[in-house]
Amino acid sequence: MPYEAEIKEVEADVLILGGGMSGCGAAVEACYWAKPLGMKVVLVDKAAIDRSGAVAMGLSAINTYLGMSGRASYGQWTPEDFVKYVRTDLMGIVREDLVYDVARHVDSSVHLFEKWGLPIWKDKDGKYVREGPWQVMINGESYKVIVAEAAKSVLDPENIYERVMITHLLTDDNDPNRVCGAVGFSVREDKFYVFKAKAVICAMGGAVHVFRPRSTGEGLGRAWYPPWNAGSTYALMAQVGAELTCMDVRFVPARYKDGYGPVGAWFLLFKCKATNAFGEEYMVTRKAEVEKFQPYGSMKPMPTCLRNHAMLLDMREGKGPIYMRTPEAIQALAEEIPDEKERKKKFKELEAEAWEDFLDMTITQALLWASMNIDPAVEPSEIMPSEPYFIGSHAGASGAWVCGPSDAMPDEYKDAFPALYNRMTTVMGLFTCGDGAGASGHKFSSGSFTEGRIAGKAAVKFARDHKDYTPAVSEERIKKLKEIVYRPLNLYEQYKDATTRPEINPNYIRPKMFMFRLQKIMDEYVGGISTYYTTSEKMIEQGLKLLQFLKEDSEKLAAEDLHELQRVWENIHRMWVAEAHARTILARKETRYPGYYYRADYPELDDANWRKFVNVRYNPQTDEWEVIERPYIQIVPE
Amino acid sequence: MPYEAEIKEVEADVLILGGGMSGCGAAVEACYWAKPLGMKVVLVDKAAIDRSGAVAMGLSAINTYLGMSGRASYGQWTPEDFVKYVRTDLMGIVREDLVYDVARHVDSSVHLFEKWGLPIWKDKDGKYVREGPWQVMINGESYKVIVAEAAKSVLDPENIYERVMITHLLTDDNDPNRVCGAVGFSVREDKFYVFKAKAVICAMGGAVHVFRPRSTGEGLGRAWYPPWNAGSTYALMAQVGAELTCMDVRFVPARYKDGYGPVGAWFLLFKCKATNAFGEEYMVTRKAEVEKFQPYGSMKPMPTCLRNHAMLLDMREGKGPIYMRTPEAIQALAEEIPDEKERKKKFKELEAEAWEDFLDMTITQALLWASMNIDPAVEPSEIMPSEPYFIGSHAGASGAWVCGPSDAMPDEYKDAFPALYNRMTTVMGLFTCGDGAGASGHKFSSGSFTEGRIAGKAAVKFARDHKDYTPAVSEERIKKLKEIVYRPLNLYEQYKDATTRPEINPNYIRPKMFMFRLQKIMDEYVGGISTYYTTSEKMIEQGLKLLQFLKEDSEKLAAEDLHELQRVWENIHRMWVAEAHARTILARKETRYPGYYYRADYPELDDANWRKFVNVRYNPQTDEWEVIERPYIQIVPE
Amino acid sequence: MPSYVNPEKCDGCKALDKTACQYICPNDLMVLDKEKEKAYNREPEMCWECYNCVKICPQGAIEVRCYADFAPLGARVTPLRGSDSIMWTVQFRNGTVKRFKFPIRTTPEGSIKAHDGFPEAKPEDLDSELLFSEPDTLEVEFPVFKK
Amino acid sequence: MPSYVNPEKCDGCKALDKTACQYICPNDLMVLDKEKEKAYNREPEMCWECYNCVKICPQGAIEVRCYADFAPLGARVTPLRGSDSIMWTVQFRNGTVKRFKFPIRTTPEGSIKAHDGFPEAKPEDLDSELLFSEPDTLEVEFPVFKK
Ligand SMILES: Cc1cc2c(cc1C)N(S(=O)(=O)O)[C@@H]1C(=O)NC(=O)N=C1N2C[C@H](O)[C@H](O)[C@H](O)COP(=O)(O)OP(=O)(O)OC[C@H]1O[C@@H](n2cnc3c(N)ncnc32)[C@H](O)[C@@H]1O
Ligand SMILES: Cc1cc2c(cc1C)N(S(=O)(=O)O)[C@@H]1C(=O)NC(=O)N=C1N2C[C@H](O)[C@H](O)[C@H](O)COP(=O)(O)OP(=O)(O)OC[C@H]1O[C@@H](n2cnc3c(N)ncnc32)[C@H](O)[C@@H]1O
Ligand SMILES: Nc1ncnc2c1ncn2[C@@H]1O[C@H](COP(=O)(O)O)[C@@H](O)[C@H]1O
Ligand SMILES: Nc1ncnc2c1ncn2[C@@H]1O[C@H](COP(=O)(O)O)[C@@H](O)[C@H]1O
Ligand SMILES: Nc1ncnc2c1ncn2[C@@H]1O[C@H](COP(=O)(O)O)[C@@H](O)[C@H]1O
Ligand code: SF4
Ligand code: SF4
Ligand code: SF4
Ligand code: SF4
Ligand code: NA
Repeated sequence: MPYEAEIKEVEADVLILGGGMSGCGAAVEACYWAKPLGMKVVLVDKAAIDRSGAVAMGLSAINTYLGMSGRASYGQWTPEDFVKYVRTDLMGIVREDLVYDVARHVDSSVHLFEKWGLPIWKDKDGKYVREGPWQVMINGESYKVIVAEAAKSVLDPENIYERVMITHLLTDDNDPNRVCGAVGFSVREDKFYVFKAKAVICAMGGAVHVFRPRSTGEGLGRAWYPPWNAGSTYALMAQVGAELTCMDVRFVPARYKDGYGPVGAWFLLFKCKATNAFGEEYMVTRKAEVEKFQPYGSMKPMPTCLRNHAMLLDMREGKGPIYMRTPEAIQALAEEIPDEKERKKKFKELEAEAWEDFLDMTITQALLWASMNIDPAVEPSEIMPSEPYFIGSHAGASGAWVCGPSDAMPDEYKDAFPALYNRMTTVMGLFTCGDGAGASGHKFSSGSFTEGRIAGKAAVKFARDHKDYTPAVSEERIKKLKEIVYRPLNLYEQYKDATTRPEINPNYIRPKMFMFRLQKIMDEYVGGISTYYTTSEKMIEQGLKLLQFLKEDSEKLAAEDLHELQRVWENIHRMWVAEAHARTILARKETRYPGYYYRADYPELDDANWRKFVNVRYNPQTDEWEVIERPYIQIVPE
Repeated sequence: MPYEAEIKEVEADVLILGGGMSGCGAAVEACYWAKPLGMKVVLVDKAAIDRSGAVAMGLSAINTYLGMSGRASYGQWTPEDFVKYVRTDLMGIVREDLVYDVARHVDSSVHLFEKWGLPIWKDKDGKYVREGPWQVMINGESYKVIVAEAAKSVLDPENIYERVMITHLLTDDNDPNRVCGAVGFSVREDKFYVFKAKAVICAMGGAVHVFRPRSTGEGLGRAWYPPWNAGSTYALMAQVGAELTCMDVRFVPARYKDGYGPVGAWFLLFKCKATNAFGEEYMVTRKAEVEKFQPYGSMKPMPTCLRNHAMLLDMREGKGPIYMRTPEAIQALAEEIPDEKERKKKFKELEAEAWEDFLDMTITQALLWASMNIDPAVEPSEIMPSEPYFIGSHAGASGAWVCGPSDAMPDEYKDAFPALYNRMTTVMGLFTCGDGAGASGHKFSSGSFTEGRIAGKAAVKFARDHKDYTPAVSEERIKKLKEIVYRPLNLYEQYKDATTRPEINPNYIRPKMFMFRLQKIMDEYVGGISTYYTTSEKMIEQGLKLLQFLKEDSEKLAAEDLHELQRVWENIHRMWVAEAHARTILARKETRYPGYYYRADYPELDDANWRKFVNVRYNPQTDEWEVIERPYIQIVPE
Repeated sequence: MPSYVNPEKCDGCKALDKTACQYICPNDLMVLDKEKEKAYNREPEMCWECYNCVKICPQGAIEVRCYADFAPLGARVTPLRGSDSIMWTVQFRNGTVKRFKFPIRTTPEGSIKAHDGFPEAKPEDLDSELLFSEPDTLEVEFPVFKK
Repeated sequence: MPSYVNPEKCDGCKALDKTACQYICPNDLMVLDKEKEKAYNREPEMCWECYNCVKICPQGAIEVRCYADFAPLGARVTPLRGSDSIMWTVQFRNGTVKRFKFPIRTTPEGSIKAHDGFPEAKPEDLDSELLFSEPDTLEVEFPVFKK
């Protein structure tokens, strides 16, 4: 007997998929504008939004804050300054209109956070304590709790759907390039959800576990990026034909080894140095090699990927382990205080700050220090680059190709869009933000929330402009989608008794092994950790061949229960991300992001030919992928 | 209530631990000599010896056969020829007396195999078909079945103990450097075995899963080397203070990717070429780089590690995948036949031979070909170097430092031994062979069986010479050992209810996670696959630090049942192998085995200073390890 | 290793409809064993050690032991989350204990009303680039891009 | 994925003391579920796909499906082991089928008597370097090393 679930239809004007930082921003903003228009805003998340997404554990800093009004201890930056910073960090290719747009709004979001109750560190003059030029320090254990509370305060409780895993977007029967909703299933009840809306905001974060992580036993889940963000944003947008950009600009953060503790506070706030095992600072000794990647190699601050590159040059030559020299840093900061009693106090403070940095956002790292008896004031800790992730809001840039703001988007970009709405993708009615909007990294938590607001407002505007539109989706399509979504449960039921142990069965594949297979392909062929991030045309092509088998086998995924069904769909989404990534990396015939990945067959950066966007688009009609090149256009002068 | 097991005492004159190729050889030989003396020979194995050890699945070739009498299709070699071959392959450092000794006896073993029923391929003149100069082809599906049947035919059935996992050797109460037995537990019944003997032969094979394998999901078990050989031989000998040699000479076989199909038949019998993704033969293009490792780099056949090295040079530069060009090889062999009908027949034969090569010893590879729709006559297959293993009988050399034969062992080596008995270790009464005897690779199945015979005979001689010796082992020690052996079961019982899920518990660690932790340490710090086999003093030292934590935690290993208890002890044995390896590799300050591992801090081969053995010895009295250098002595001129 | 549940402390959230730990886990790992009325982590290798289940459990029944495949045994990190601050106890493998206390929020739980203090939206402003609360919360004039 | 058992074929070796698959598995993986009287592989990720359980099962109840974490689905390799030869059926993912037959031994099972055909050991030969059956089975004079 096939699995039976009730179909629940939900109608909305604006549908927000994902209630993370950007989804909550979208909700706060959309509700504001929707209210006087009598419009309905619905938010769906597979988790409980109090503690969902990348910020579920908390954060210890807000990484994007301009301080235009002079509220920070230093740095009163303009949006133009920010564009220059991000452009450099992302090796010269960004959508400057998008970056500018986030920058000019972001301070307002941070000020709202503070108003709502987020503790931001203050110096003795009452100014925000900067971590580095763009960041401010927070006591961020409850960051997501606060942001979700704000979103919930303006959303009708009935319009919040938690524990609903979104599996597909819905397109209009009469217009395949028009998104008009989404489907998903409840992870708790036998309910299949059909959401229909005039405008849809895709805000389900980035992707992890596409590549094999460095720990493959119990520590599998301990990647830097949270295991629950599985690339749904990219996969779903790709499936309906949205153009994706910078899918090659994966993010490879340098992190404390194994625990994945963040390094930002150590480098910027504590002014800590990292060295190889011989005490050599790779940032100094590798200067000449890094400078080969001109002009970016001599820019300041050095782009994130090049910092990795310098470290990797040492690691490849066996000069590791690489150490964060924490004792020297703490020593140096304490020594700035001449008075001994004061120095002791300062030392205590620094110790608490060091631990809070981890306890607020990567508790494992604190646990690991304690497990290894490491006192950071006494013993240095290892750092190393992680496995690759996809995240459009950090020092990566994967996401959809979206429309920018009316004042800043270059005219050359207009053609791509069926209508001009800020943060709308190349598909009508489909918006995105945060990790979903590409070519505009360094949004971080505050910028993602901000971009959610931008998209939220634009989506209400779109819904207003298309007041009379009603989604057309035949019952037959819904029925078929439902069948597809629950197929893994039925497959399991059908075959589970064919063997004496359900884990081992020739008739299906379970999501965990499917994920391992995906990760192995990506790791070995598409530049994962086991090749030091190196790949080539030949390797990618072999990887794509194996991915093809995997795609075929995805129809044989089986799930024992709703929880495992969630894993099935997460891994199908990961598979889509993998393909978009492999195809983009194959098309870009240069090495633009050394430290993120290396094209062995094109080891150099080639600004003359490749300072442009490499976009990919899956065509749902032909089931084929195409590569689309788009020009990089500078709008903020050097 | 502590776990209760009955103590079973078994007395023997000669005790053989492990009934693999060498253990069966030891049994056949020892029983022969023991019989007229009325001596008792006991054999213990953790598995069923019909299908145990490395040959459990079968083999498709006998890799060591001299053909001194001219029985092979070509190659009528002398033992001296063989010494030169092995010396070259192992980069100039072997115990030539041991290699010579195996060589002069090995043909007799092969002839016995044939007599007992092993099908050896014959050419039209009735001569053994050679695979390469040293190998002969067999239909080896039942190789181990036949060899075990031979051993069983001469052992009293009562003296065969199967499914008994040996955990420790016993030393004499009055002489810590005298081995007089072993203990272990039944994996089937509540029985703790105490074996006492005058002479003990340690023949429990090599070690796998010390390093992280390339597949970490369900395919974890599919290493080239069988998951059940866990280094007990090395660990147990180390624990009682036996000197180990060449523990740095890990084996990294090039194999068909993922399935680990063997390459020997392809290279030698099918004369197949391997190339990088661009069709370049790395053995040709990397000649100059390989020749830097003089004089070995220009010797023929090129040493196994250097063949890996050439391949790795390409892989490191991103020139992979590496392909075995099977279609061209099959084509070329078929084309040798002018007549079309004959050629078709030949083609069919070649196809069957290609598949048999896998079906006889690595069935997974056949499955993988079928899974990927690969017809080797049409499509090439990927090959790559595997994770490191420890095996003294293949192109690796790990094992104990043993006494050689009376006519060939250089006098300089005599001092190391408390008495001169062939294949006795530096511990009185403790013999080893096969994978257990170091510095004498290329024994393979036939040589291991042969060396088992050598050790078997010597052990009987030793027992005869020590007729009046009775093992002294106090009841107290037995009781304590029993407690230690079963502790993991008791720990599990004690704490399992402290949490709601026995897998997650702060009071103990289960063997699977323990193994992952070990593998991660070895992989990342001691030259595993994730660093392209590169390590350094600094890395090894950090690895040893983490190993120290692991060793402490090994006392918290917990097991749910006897099966898991077996896993506990296997992983403790692996841990000992890991430490012996790390310490040896740390001591050898050169890169002698590029392709097996690289010392980044000493990247060159240094014959002037390091053409010598680096041995390690754990001192059970002081709980410390020492490094002992022993001279390499050439007894067979170039 | 990831989160684990002490059966002596867990009361299955009194067999209410939703247990607190199942409610909060972002990865849907915590689940109630209906027979035993105790919670457990059903997929430890997918746990992020985010401590959300630990922080929310009304019985203090959940703890975390760092991933067994890379962390040595014996450490313990325990939070006590109050309404405005959190107390951490860090116990090292070697027994050393450190304690830290940090603020978590400056407003009472449930007090946030996102739009409060700002005027209602004017429909015509929907077409401008300014977001809700701007330019007030920007504290500067809204930057417009000059092409 | 490793070996698996077809419950319709497995008869638990008629609940005899030792099942054939448990008897043979070199890694102690096959075990009988006492309640269901059916065998199963208890630790699939430690299976070497050596096929020994497959070959020995009197009911032909065991098969192997290649490791799911690297092999595409759909292939099947099935042995039929007789007293002197083995037949292999290889079925590809795409349906292609190939069959191969190879000899496995030239003597009847159980017929080997290792020492038969050789003279009994002479105790004094224990001190020589020659092994049992030598020099006969060497077919040449025993090589002695000349220092
Ligand atoms: C993982 C991570 C991220 C950061 C940091 C540390 C760590 C460990 N650090 S530092 O160390 O780098 O420094 C930062 C820091 O200190 N400061 C900062 O400002 N930002 C940091 N980030 C970056 C920000 O967190 C990031 O920019 C934003 O969170 C991005 O926001 P958004 O794009 O909205 O993603 P999200 O993860 O917050 O939310 C995603 C939501 O989607 C849900 N979801 C996902 N798939 C779904 C599906 N199929 N169906 C239904 N719902 C479905 C999720 O549940 C979630 O709610
Ligand atoms: C793994 C492997 C090995 C080979 C090959 C392919 C493969 C996939 N190929 S090619 O492809 O390379 O070419 C070969 C080939 O074709 N031809 C050949 O001659 N040799 C090959 N080998 C090498 C030989 O097999 C090898 O030289 C010998 O087997 C070595 O003999 P020995 O040292 O006795 O080890 P063993 O594995 O046979 O036996 C070990 C026994 O010990 C038992 N045991 C282990 N731990 C124990 C414990 N704690 N307590 C009790 N018992 C405990 C085991 O159960 C086993 O019985
Ligand atoms: N070495 C560095 N130089 C400049 N900025 C850095 C450095 N390390 C981290 N950052 C920035 O600090 C913030 C937090 O970094 P991380 O902890 O690496 O995520 C991000 O804005 C990073 O770009
Ligand atoms: N390319 C090669 N050149 C010479 N000998 C080889 C080569 N490949 C494998 N062999 C030998 O062939 C036998 C089987 O090899 P393998 O299948 O690699 O274990 C061993 O004796 C190897 O040393
Ligand atoms: N390597 C050896 N293996 C076994 N027996 C040996 C060995 N070397 C010497 N012997 C025997 O030990 C005794 C003393 O020999 P030597 O040390 O040469 O005086 C003689 O009986 C030799 O046969
Ligand atoms: S929240 Fe705590 S008490 Fe409630 S079910 Fe979970 S572990 Fe038990
Ligand atoms: S620690 Fe976080 S991820 Fe792990 S079970 Fe608890 S809530 Fe879930
Ligand atoms: S050998 Fe076959 S019939 Fe016997 S228990 Fe195993 S699977 Fe069942
Ligand atoms: S295939 Fe081999 S290792 Fe796997 S269960 Fe069967 S006998 Fe055991
Ligand atoms: Na903080």
